[in-house]
Amino acid sequence: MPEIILEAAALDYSYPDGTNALHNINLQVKKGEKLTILGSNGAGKSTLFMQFNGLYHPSSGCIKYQGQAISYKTKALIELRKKVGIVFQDPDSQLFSSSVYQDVSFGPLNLGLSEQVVEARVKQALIDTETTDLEDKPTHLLSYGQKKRVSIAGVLAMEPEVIIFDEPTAGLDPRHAREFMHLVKNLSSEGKTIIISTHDVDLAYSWSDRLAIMSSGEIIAHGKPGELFLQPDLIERADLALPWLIEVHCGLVAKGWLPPSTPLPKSKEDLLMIIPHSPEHLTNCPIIP
Amino acid sequence: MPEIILEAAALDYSYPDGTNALHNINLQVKKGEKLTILGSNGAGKSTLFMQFNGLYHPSSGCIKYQGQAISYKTKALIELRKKVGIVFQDPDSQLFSSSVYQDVSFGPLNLGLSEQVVEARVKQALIDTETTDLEDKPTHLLSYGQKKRVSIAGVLAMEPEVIIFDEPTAGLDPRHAREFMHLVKNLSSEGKTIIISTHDVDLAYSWSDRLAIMSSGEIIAHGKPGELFLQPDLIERADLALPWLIEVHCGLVAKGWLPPSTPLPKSKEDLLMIIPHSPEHLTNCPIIP
Amino acid sequence: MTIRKLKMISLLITYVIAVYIFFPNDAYGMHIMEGFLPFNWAAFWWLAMIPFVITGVRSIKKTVALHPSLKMLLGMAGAFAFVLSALKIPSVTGSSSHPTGVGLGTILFGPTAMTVLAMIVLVFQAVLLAHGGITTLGANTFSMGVVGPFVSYAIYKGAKKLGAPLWLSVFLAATIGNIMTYVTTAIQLGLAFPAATGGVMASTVKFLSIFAFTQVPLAISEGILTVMVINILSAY
Amino acid sequence: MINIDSYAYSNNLKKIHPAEKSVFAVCTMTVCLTSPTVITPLIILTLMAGGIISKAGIPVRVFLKLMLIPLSFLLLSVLTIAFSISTNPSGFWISQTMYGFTIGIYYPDLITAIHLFLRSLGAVSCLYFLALTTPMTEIISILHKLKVPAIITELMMLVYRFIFVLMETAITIHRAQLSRSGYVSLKVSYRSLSRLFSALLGKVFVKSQELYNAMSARCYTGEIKVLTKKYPISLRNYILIAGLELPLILINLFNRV
Repeated sequence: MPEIILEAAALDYSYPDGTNALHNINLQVKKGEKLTILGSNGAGKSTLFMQFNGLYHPSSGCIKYQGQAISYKTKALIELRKKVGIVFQDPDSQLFSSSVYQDVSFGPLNLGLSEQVVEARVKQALIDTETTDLEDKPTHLLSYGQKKRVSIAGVLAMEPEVIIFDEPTAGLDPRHAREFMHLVKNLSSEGKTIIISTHDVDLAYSWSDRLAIMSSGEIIAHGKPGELFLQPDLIERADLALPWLIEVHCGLVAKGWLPPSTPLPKSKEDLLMIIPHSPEHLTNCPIIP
Repeated sequence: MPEIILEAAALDYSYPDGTNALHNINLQVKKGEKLTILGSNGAGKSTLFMQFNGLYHPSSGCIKYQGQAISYKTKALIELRKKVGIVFQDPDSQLFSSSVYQDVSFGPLNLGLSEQVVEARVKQALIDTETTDLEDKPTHLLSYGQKKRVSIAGVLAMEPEVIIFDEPTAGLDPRHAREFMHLVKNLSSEGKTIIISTHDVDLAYSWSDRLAIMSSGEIIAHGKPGELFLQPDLIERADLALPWLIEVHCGLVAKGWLPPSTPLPKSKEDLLMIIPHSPEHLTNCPIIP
Repeated sequence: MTIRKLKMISLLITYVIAVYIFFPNDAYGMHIMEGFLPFNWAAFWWLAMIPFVITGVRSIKKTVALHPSLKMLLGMAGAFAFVLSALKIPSVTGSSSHPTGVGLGTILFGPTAMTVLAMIVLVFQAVLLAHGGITTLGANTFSMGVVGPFVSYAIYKGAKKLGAPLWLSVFLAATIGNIMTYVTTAIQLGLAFPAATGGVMASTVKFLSIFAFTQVPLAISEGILTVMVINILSAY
Repeated sequence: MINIDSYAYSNNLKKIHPAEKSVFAVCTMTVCLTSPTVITPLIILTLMAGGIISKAGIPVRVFLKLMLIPLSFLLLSVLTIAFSISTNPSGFWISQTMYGFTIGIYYPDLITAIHLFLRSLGAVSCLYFLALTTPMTEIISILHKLKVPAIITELMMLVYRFIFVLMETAITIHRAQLSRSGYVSLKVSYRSLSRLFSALLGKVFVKSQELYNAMSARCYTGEIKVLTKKYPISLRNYILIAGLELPLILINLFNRV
């Protein structure tokens, strides 16, 4: 069994004004996995993330890192935040320095690393996010997609074990979203544990190893994406929609073209592949690489 | 031929700092149509919208309303803005008052209407956007989706002929996005001309009568969605992606299951309907209402 | 002798601890609280504030007529000042306190506009945070919106004229502006509550020394911070 | 921290005309301020506490917590007035002399201090009554009707709205900084905070331009006109206010003679 790196155990959280935000959250994050927290706006995804990083204290229950309940003393928190990085949704509030270089160096400098180490880490983070050519640009002149990447570089430069992305593709156009997914794939293959929150069901379905569905501050289900998305009442309850891959797959099964036992397609290539050829084979539709 | 209500003719625009933002824009908006401006982040969609409403002056070329080049004198501008309303992307930089009621009344009051008329219009706009029950709540206690609706109410209360929505579904979860599309459908059936900017190709494909694709400040193509999306090089050039309906349709055509002459499906219901039944008819996939 | 010395030392320690207890973590500028000034003095400071507010309103109207978007900018600047005052800044003594933003605001928007902004911010601080008050609005506006900004402005311009580097002018303007705000408050309290022996002077000195403990470090912290902010802004 | 504000929108008195609530709070506050004795402030404190807790339905715990906010300033200032240091040990009510200095309390100063203590608390309770029952937007509308210069009420409207927007931004930036190990030492704190301030200030410039554009698109021509909600005027409430204020004023006058 893979190691559990991060865990929420019987976690409750109420905002200072008394609003109940999270209720009885139990979630285990396995080392190296790709986990998606899926839920509509206001389901409590971001609030849960703040817990993982020690930004909020739970009202009851606890967060464990590598099996140890985390401590909220300053020193322990610094150690935790070194290990668990969050890329917030709005890059505008993540980039608070005037130049890209300064911003990316903020985290490592705070860790008290030597200047050489900081410089090396910043360089590497800029390379990983393909933002090296932006190094000297003032942050406010960047495009939305560039800001997003620089904000990721700022977290990468701290070399965390677990990286949490809050609604990473919101506001990104298809190309930038693709590039982002590519970057995340690389991070994942380097062994990082990745948690993403989103309400984009297509992304959640295709990308994740495991899925947790949140609704009104609770985790109402978790498991393999292919299993969860075949429970329409669950999806409905969480105010979500079905991924189109599943809709088409089910449509084909319903019409009798695919046997019900066909495994669900994970990507559009999969889907197009499992559609069997018809005897008369004609085409003039363009095929996109 | 339907009347041209709004038009950009040979329009060029550079920002005060010299950045070239729009180049040789020619676009005609027909009365009552549903037009989508599709483009990646930074393609110039928002900048073009600022032109339509007289907020920015073109460097050369002009904007015509009902065939007349618009004047930039205060009085003429007010007349134009009465007719052409914009709902901006971020409701937090559009709502200026903490009271929903006050904010919605701002536009119609500026038109010099009597208090009774304004009151009636505010009431109607709140009903249309289903925000009547928010009337007594302060803006800062509303959710993002609610703020978005109030910002729409503020524009509707001015009863414009043309309504422009800048990235209306960005940041909305599937349910809120559906609700928004429903509202827009109603507006359109009342005869309003609707322009939407987006980089969501599925939305653009299913919703619009006509599509204009922007890339780096230019309109690189316009026409029927079904035609434009069958030109993959165009979509690639604009940093976009293909709508999944088209991908699946083309997949089915390529595999020989559909004759190439089958009309493109406009919605997932269309698609599932055009898939023919197989002789052996088995199913255990759930069907979503 | 040594016992007396010991007593003096223990008294000093008691004082320091007392201040820490009374000002645990939120030394909000030094606004006079609601109802603290007697009616006559409250009215006096209201009247004293009005001409400055009118001058401020006139100057804002003039600039807004020329640049209409400036109204939104000023509105947001006011909100910014409020948010600033609600944040804690690390003080050089280790405790933390809240900045006033007077120095920064004056350098960016000029002293006359600051009077109006300060008054508005003080209303919101009173109603939303219960810091300061409505009856004491006049007195608080006079110290934070008139004396503070005008002193800051004079020092900023003066230091620049004397050829001081930007950082020094900014630091002096913010720090001294802040200190003068607190001195004015102490004088206002002294005037309203003359000591039974020693009168206004004795009372003012008492207030000055009591609040010095939190206000002087705060002024220095704010000075340092204002310099850092202006440095970042001018790098833009 | 902006708890007070959310109660203004959810208390049991929110349907009452804001002018009636303002008149009540301001009149009572004035009466409290002009009171020569400790009796009036005590009555006012009870009256307002009753109004806030039983009429407006604010939880007792919240009310007591709010009353503690100004206490740090109050205690420190009141003690400053009560205590004196002098080289002359005579005339003190209680005193302690050491090293040639006398620290102690003069009797008249003590009386002033006690008066002041209660008067301030009485006035604060009036302020809370207003703040907890009346939304700020309504207070601004009243100021507008009182002919306060439009530029002031307009700025107040904008300030009020954007306090929450900017506060939100400040909190998100602060969080992002914390999660990247900001504020871990004094030096890092200054670096973090100065960047927070300047980033926020940058937002002020960008957002104000966006707001101006959005308002211009809705035909803004230099004056921010809005409709205010109408509330029923209640003669009964005005009679009630008069009925409460008159006896208090009489107590004041009686004690003055």
